[in-house]
Amino acid sequence: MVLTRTADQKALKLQRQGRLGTYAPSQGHEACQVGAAFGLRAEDWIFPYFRDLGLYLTIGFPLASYFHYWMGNEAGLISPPGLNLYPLSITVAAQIPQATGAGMAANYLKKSLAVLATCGDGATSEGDFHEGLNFAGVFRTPNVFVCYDNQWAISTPRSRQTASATIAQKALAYGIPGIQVDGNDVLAVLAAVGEGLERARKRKGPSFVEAMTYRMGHHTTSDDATRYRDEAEVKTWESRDPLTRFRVYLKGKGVWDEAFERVVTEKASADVEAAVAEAEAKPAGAPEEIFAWTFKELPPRLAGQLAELKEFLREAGR
Amino acid sequence: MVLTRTADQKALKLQRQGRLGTYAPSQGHEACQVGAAFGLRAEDWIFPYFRDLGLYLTIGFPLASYFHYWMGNEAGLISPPGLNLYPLSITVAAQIPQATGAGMAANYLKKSLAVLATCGDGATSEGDFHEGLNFAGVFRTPNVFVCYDNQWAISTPRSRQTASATIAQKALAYGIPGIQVDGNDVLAVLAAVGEGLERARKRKGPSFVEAMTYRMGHHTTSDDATRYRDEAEVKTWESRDPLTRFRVYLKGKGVWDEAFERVVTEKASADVEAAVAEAEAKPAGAPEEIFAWTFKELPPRLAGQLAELKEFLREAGR
Amino acid sequence: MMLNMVQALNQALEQEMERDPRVVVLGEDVGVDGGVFRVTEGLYGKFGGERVIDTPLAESGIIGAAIGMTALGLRPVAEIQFMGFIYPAFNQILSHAARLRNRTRGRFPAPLTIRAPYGAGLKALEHHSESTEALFCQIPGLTVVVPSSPAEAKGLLLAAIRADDPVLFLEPSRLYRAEKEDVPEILTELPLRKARIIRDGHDLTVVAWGAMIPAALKAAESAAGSGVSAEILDLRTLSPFDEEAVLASVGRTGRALIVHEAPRQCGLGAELAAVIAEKSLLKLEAPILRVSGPDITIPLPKAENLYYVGAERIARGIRRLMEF
Amino acid sequence: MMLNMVQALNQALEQEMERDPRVVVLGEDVGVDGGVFRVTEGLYGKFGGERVIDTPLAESGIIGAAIGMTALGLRPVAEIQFMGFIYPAFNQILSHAARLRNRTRGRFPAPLTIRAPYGAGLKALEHHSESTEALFCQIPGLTVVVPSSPAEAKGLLLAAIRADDPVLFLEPSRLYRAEKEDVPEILTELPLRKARIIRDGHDLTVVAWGAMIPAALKAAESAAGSGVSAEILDLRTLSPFDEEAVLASVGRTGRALIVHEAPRQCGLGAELAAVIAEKSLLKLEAPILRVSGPDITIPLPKAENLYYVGAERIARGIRRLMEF
Repeated sequence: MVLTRTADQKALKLQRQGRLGTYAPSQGHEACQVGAAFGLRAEDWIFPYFRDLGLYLTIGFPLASYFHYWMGNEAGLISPPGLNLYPLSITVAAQIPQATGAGMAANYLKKSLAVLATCGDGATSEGDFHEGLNFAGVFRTPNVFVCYDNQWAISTPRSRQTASATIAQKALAYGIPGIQVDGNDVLAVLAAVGEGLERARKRKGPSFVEAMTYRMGHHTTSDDATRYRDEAEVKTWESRDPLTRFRVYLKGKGVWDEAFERVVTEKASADVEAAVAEAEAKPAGAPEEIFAWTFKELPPRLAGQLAELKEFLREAGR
Repeated sequence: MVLTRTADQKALKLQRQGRLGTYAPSQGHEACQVGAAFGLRAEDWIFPYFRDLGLYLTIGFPLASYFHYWMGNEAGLISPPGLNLYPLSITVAAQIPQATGAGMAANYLKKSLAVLATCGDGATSEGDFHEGLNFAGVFRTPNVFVCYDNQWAISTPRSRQTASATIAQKALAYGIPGIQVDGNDVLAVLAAVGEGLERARKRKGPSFVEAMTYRMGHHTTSDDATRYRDEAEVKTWESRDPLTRFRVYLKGKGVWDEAFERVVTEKASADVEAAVAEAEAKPAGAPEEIFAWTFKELPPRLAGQLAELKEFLREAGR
Repeated sequence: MMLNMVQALNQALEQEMERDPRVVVLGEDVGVDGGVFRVTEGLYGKFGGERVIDTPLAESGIIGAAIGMTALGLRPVAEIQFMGFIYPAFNQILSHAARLRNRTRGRFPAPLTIRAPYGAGLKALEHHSESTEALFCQIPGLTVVVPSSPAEAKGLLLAAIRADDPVLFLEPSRLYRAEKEDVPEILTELPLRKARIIRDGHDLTVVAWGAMIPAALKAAESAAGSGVSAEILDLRTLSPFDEEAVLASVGRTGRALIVHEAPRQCGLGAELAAVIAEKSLLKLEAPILRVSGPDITIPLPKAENLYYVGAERIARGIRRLMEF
Repeated sequence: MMLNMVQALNQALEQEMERDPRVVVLGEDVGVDGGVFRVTEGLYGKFGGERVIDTPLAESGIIGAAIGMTALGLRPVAEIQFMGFIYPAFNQILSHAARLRNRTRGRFPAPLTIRAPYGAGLKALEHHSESTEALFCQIPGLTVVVPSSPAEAKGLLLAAIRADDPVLFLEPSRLYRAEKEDVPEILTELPLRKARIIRDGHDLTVVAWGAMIPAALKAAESAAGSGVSAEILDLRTLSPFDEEAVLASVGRTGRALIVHEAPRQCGLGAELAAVIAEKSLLKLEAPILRVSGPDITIPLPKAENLYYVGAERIARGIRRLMEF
């Protein structure tokens, strides 16, 4: 969680400096992202959304790749071999039926694994959310769907997103058990999602977790949340900071002290700086690179367009 | 209901004779269609689906037009002046958000009216069902959504359409009250829908009714239901025929006798025959007719294509 | 064996499922019912319900699920019941299936096949006669294939399923049971991205696909009676299409007639005409003509014949082109 | 008053809402937030939340609801936040909005306007730079409009809202704040379906729209330095487009260069080329060329410049066309 917070703040700084593009900050979501990911095993699959930094870091996705993507290069979406991480979905809720399909495949292949999908509260209004969850219920797929209910979808408050009393109860429309947990309590999220993952691995069907949290920052760096929400509300949630809460818990257990904090913080900073350096050292896309991955084999017409582009660049002296 | 049954059987006969195209029969749905429509008032709006003959007849839509549409002419979809009936939706569930939008318009215009939308159980799996109901909950629209839960979406049984215990409970995901009623009991449907219509007119928000019924016939005349469902199941539901049930009820109340039945039946037959004659007398579409309604004013390019078509027909001696 | 197109497609599915355990079939009514056109008939009984999957009524869910299946290495064949019902899945197709290879630099391609009947001529209900293939031909990463006969259907479907790219496989419903053809029991896939000349000629080139092929053949026969020699090119793969074959044939004949039943504006005929106009202009002896449906929604059955493109209209196009 | 395009659009909406109580605005973040590009800024405060409606996150729901509003006589203006997010609503647009007039023989037309920013150049996230206007130009019954300057934006948006047909109004996001222009406070609508010549010339015709117009003007200026006189036609309404104006201009100049930032294959440029090739072939002195994005998904910001069509590429197209 400390690494997530540190990397997130660095991304915001890089964005302001023009070194990283439009960015969707994760502050406030550390507990639900880390808690959702912590119980995953190597054979499980993950279908994340676009605000999932803590999840990426928890499962061992290289931070340098994450930065690379948000700096504006598709190559940053490549999951390392062995990591069953599908690329994050920017189009809202499209990952939900995809995750269900992965679960259907697991059933067909008789694999004992879990498929995790995450989304925000805004995603629950999309048709794809509905269709994906309904399939999961009908086919009893090994899915765990986690909704980070962070109270705001850009400027739309949770209360105007749906008239449902809770997001969790939406699961009942699909014959899926749903639970609401404190999304700023990393252990609560871990427990709820972990239970779902176990159910999935035992082929007992899908489950749904609503993790109540708060988007502390703007929707993205292009957004200005002060236009539509109350500073007092933000302050209230500040006092529920997931990092602070876990620190207090660890302190109570006697496993936290300031030296530990210092070590963790310094390690995080060093890791983040190294990742930034690595990401920035990666080459920008070349003409071949942007053409190479449309089809498995480059069709002649595309080859012609690539040649046209290279000729243009040569003529233009670039 | 007798008229509906008579017209429906006639449509099937016409289809077999090649006088009417692919047709979606209504047998078994008479009580829920008539019950859903009976409480409507002139100022209300209706967004029906493609298996709604009883609804059409109850609100006074000309049977000749209904036949005309299914004989293969768009002109049959025209609602007479003053009848607030939107054209039936063939694409499944698309009418749901449209009906909600009509409800939002009623709110904005401060009109006291209700907006009825109907669909089958299959439609509840579509994204549009979800998006439309969610909007209705959020905007507290004056909608009544009626699902004719007829157990089969072509070959998919209700149990494989969704793992939800009932369709009615899906409404809870949108903060909308949902009720399940016996869809073969016309008075039960009328009562439940009527209550919803009253709520709507009093601007107390939307409601949802699941009417449990059975599709006695094939999905359409292109379908063969014996391939996928048990004759015994059909037999069970035959014994629950909505017409028989209402007849028994009326008899118990002392308002039914055989003379009455004869009068009703004869009137229905005569009306149906007249409607068929009227529909068959209508002209088939002319070239101008199929071009006239794409835009309000015919663009020059379309005018050119119309001229091209007419020239072709002339040359071909047609 | 003499098979119609439905039988040929069915055989392709069955044989490929026997050969490759990664192939699964999903869609509305594809299982117990065997598909509304019976293309998947018998598969449910043979391969079971976890492999021939009757889904709820949700097109975006079907395509989304098929995409997710590819993550675990499957090769799903998803059926959309009619092309007119594919649009709710448009986002999953355009923004996801077609882009996954590019988005992940090859790490997660999405080798799924989407089958859908398309086209007019069955005198069907609204939305059941759509021919909107061009909408899919502007989607980078998506391969669009249309067969024109039973044997072609079998060989191209095998190729589509085996392709490592997502394929939209459009089946001309008018040809489903129109004719039988000798379809080899053992047939490997036919090549994607390759057009074929199905009739040699030297006066003009007719470029067509799907149900327009038998109609074009008929028109060419009637033109032959007037001494006109028409070459017919069956495009087969609509995107990425075989530009070389188109330009070579038009270069030889000097005249191009493009035929499709889709509306004219922004149909694939426009792209073909544009390519010819850019690259073979000096070889043309006449304007490039298109015979197509008009830019209107296809009418309901009573007036469908006013819309539908058949041999007569193609023959007229040939005459007009030769008279220029 | 000197306004940028965002301000001009905002003024059009505000004035039209004042003039016509049937006009309502709906979409994601259009209310309290004033739209992610601020096009609807201030409207919520002025007209209230039942008329400037913040909707849940559901594009099909937004368009479906807008359609339903037209049933009761309203004239909704629906915003889709970015063109790349419009696809979930494709079925509501293609199968419903665009067809209602035809389906009901004029009884229920659907006079709604769908606004969406589109196009590249903002170095944005995935799906935020789409330019897929051609997908919508094959839909019978749908009018597609793209403005190229602040005053055009105001006049054309007024026309779109007042039109009795559904209109897809695409706003080139690159031009939102690019330049200010004197926009009359009192402005009636500009005509739909009419192209305009924004630069006279006699050597070749450049047909373009949206953000390509300022780029084409720049390219024409640089070509003028080499003695080439380029005419520039701003198409404005992409469908149904002003064929007469295109053919008239190309007939005069004898050369056609079509410019769009969308992928080339099946872009609107293909249709324009096909029409010219069919109807003005004998007037052509050179092949019809297209300058466009390549047939790939637009790259993320680091390589976006390799995709993007600007003045330099257009100038090169002009040179190539003149050298033929």
